[in-house]
Amino acid sequence: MRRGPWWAFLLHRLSGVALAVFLPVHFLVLGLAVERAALDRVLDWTDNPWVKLAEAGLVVLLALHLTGGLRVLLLEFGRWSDRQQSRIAVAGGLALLAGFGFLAAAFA
Amino acid sequence: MKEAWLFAAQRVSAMVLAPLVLLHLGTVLYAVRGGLSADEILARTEGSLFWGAVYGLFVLAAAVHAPIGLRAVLGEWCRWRGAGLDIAMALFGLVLLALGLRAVAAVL
Amino acid sequence: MIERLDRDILILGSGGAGLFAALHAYRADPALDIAVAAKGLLGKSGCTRMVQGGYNVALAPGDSVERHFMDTIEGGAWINHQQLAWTLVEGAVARIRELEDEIGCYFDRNPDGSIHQKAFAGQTFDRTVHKGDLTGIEIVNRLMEQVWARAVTRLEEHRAAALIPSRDGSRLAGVLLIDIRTGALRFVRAKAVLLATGGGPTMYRYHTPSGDKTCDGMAMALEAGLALRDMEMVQFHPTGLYAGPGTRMTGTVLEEGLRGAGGHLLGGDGTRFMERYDDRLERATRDIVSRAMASEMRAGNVTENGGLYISMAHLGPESVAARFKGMVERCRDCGFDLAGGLVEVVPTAHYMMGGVAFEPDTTTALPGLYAAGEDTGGVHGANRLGGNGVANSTVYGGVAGDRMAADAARERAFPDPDEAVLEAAAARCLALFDRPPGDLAGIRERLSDLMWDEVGILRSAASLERAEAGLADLAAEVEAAGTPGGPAFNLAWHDRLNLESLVTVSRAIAAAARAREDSRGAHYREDFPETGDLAATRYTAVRLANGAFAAASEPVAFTHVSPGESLLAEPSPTPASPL
Amino acid sequence: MKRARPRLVKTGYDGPVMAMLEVEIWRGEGGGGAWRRYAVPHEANQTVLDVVTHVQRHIDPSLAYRFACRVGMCGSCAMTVNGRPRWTCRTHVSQAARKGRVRIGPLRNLPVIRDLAVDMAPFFEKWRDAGARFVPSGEPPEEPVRPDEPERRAADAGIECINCAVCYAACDSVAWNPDYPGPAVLNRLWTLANDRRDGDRDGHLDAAGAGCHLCRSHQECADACPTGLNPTAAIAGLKREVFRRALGGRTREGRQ
Ligand SMILES: Cc1cc2nc3c(=O)[nH]c(=O)nc-3n(C[C@H](O)[C@H](O)[C@H](O)COP(=O)(O)OP(=O)(O)OC[C@H]3O[C@@H](n4cnc5c(N)ncnc54)[C@H](O)[C@@H]3O)c2cc1C
Ligand code: HEM
Ligand code: SF4
Ligand code: F3S
Ligand code: FES
Repeated sequence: MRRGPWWAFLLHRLSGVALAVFLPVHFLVLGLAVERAALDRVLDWTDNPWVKLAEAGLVVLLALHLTGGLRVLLLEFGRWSDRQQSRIAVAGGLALLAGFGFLAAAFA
Repeated sequence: MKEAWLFAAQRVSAMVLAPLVLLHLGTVLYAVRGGLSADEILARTEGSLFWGAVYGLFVLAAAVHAPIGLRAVLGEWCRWRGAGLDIAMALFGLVLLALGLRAVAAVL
Repeated sequence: MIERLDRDILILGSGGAGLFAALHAYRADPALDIAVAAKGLLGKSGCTRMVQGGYNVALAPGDSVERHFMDTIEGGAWINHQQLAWTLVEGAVARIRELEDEIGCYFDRNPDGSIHQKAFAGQTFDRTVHKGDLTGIEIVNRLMEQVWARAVTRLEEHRAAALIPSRDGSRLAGVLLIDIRTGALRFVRAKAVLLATGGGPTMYRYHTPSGDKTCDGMAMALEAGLALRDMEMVQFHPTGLYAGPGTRMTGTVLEEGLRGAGGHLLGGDGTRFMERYDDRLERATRDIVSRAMASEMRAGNVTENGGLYISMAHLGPESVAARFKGMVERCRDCGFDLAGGLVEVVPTAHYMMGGVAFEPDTTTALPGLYAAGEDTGGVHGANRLGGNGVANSTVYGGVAGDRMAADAARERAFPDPDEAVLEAAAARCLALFDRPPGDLAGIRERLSDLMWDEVGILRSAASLERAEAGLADLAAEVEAAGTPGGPAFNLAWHDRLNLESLVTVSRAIAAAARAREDSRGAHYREDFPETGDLAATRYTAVRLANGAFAAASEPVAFTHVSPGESLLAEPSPTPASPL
Repeated sequence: MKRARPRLVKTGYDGPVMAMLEVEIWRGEGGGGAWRRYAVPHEANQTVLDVVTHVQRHIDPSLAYRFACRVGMCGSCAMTVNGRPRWTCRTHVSQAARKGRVRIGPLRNLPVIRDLAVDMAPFFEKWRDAGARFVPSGEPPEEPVRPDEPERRAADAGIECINCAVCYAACDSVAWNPDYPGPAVLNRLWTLANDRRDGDRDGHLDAAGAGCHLCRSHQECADACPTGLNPTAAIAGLKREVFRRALGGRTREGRQ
């Protein structure tokens, strides 16, 4: 019986947690990879499909979390009025669209 | 008042992260679309004060933002509360900071 | 097993009267142990919460307590206890300031920032303070927050079942309560007890008050030998929502303002009928409109379901929807379109002007027992002005708190109860589990039909005689009815006890109605349609002795003003409000 | 003359008019219990409270539930209806029933006393402990407050709360955080923070600061509030104010 905003929250939270898990790994791998070898090795590394997928996933997560985060920030710091609700919805929709844009682009 | 401070820190860091992430996503999108190779990216970031600042700030903000967020999730979903959680999250933040700065240093 | 508890002050009821009494007693002496017992949740039961219109008080320049007093006396058709009415109008001024400045009620304002006062029901000045049309919620929520914050024992979902005298019978010793949740019996010994259970004419087929109000306080007072004053005076509100017999929504009140704004009442034939009764049409006073509606209903000019219609659409559905948002929503929730269509209505029993005879300092004939609010009689006389009800409960609740604190502080020891009476009262409650279950739903229906038809808006000697006979039968049927199940949270048990109170008080109403052989205010005798000589005005007093209800009447003392006189230099202009 | 007829607004339920409703009601004391089925005649204009009343009066007298005003003013009758917290006295069966079925349980996030009656004390204890009540300022009486002042409007927007705890039951943050005071309390603190007559507005903000951040903006409260209040907006106001203060801003919004 959940309504829209709750799912937005859940998505935001899950993406946040996922980011919190993956971002350190990303940093670690990136740091290691660059440190260890020359540029061509890095090229090889980014050619690895698994790495590609993980990097794309990170982009998607960032897009999703960004969307949800903007929703929260708008909700909390935007001025409330009756029309605010719909503006938030519109902003959310646009951000989501952008997110899917990235997503499509990432896999293109 | 601790909660109020953590809240403020998380929202401020989120506001910092938002444009940075947008910028990053934009670059990634552009890169993927334009078929930039990893070395081209690295070539751009290497020695760039601008990109150094961008990613440095990103890492700093994320290291503030993520542990506070994770702390909420662990408190609510895993019933982990109190000093132990706070210490763990502080450590998590430090680790994130260290790994992130190392990665930034590597690509610079 | 009866659990025991001692409290300096025990307050029965958590409406405006009960909560105010608690706050005042606490303020007067925080060392006192105070308990508030309510049949429902603290502040969430009773009718003070349901006040929509607002609170009458003479605040504005041009108005005066004298004018408010005269309106109250004239509205009450001169049978008011004048000192009680005076205490009301005078006390309201201080009380409204207290509500606004200390309790925190945030009443609506004029554009200049001063408190707004609107026109309401038959008054010569716009003096009704309000918060939108949910004034009661604002008042009780704020009172409730203040009481929660103080060291006051909350006995929530505790039903007062009997007043227990002291061993020597000279005073009240305490009250036997039933903890509704556990079913435990609890005797609270107290130096001072306030009766503030809020009456409530819920024995009528259509009624407005909250479901927890079943005249328990009045019934207990009768049992304790006290006199009830003006019991024939039951106010009917003309526009109760009629949504069919199967819903509790039926009988709930549709705002007076609908008629004031120009709403039309239609008979089953779809035509306006008020033109046959009064020049003011739908804007005539509550009693006149209710009587006209009762006559139409009796003549059979009714809807398929047996009600009448209110129509607002000619005022423009948008404008109606905007002006009466709450009412439109409420009707929509039961499937009616108030703004654009027709809504079925019936007159509905709203308020009891009568109640326990008491003094301006809230003491009663039984030492140790105090009374305030809708449980009491004499303040409003034959008709209550809209807006004087909540003023009554808050003004006298506060007076009671002060007075009880002073008296309880003086009292050294707790009075010892008459154990035999206490045992008997407890046994009476528990005996119901040993009797075969009765047809409670059937009894309730027969009671509400009987009261509606015979002791309702139109009465006569013949109808009242039928009522008395019918009520005696019902009393016997209730007495024989037991309840199934155990004591814990057993609503059937309480329903059964409610019916007992309702039948007892119904009999008092019928007796008083028979004794008053003239028509005035809310009381209309078809066999005595004229109002008697005002100068010889008498009030009724009903007592219960040896199982019989005896109604007597006493002359009203015109202590402040006599019929034909006025406290005002100039005569009252015509009412500012059309109602 | 054509007979005027009341117009029944058709809502979701479109079964036959005198159909039976399939009702499931939670029965049990304290923690335990089970759903029990009842068949209740479906009538026009029937509310969920009427369904419960019918079961108690005509089928199973031992059923425990609570109500008082029956018109949406007292906030005593809230229950969980087909998964959503609602005021039952103002919820038309056709709004709530799905395919002629209604499942009625006690309100969430509060201890069950028995069947459909919950103990509301924890809800009010949080209200009390947050100091959510007016504090007299000792200023001259009846301070003039113009109705169009922004603060008055902000206070008015949240003042008509009937403390029914529907929002409290709808909110996951309440379920997840024992320290969270819940939407209704915070909504009240926001009206007090905007009440120019109050003597301790900063104290109310401090109290809010101790809990308002535990709101995760689920907006279930605003969605569920039967009187149409928006606790999410009120809480956002508190968060903003507390944020401002945490960052060293000394002024309140709208007050210099
Ligand atoms: C729909 C409606 C609208 C109204 N509008 C207005 C208006 O606009 N202006 C106005 O002035 N008046 C109005 N009134 C009248 C007004 O509400 C009452 O006059 C007044 O509030 C009564 O206050 P009270 O404290 O005496 O009783 P209540 O507020 O009714 O409280 C009674 C209390 O006693 C408790 N109780 C009952 N029986 C027992 C028992 N056996 N044991 C323990 N506790 C018990 C109840 O649970 C409740 O807590 C309205 C009434 C109704 C029903
Ligand atoms: C893109 C910029 C970002 C914005 C605008 C943003 C915004 C937010 C906001 C407003 C919250 C609070 C949600 C709440 O309490 O209701 C939040 C929570 C969180 N964020 Fe971010 N964030 C961003 C980036 C990140 C990054 C990079 C990470 C990971 C490293 C992250 C991890 C988290 C986590 C774990 C939470 C907790 C989720 C919750 O409590 O529901 N965020 N974010
Ligand atoms: S905010 Fe709404 S849902 Fe919550 S208690 Fe108040 S009226 Fe009920
Ligand atoms: S549902 Fe709960 S999380 Fe916040 S917005 Fe409402 S209080
Ligand atoms: S019974 Fe009062 S709100 Fe439903």
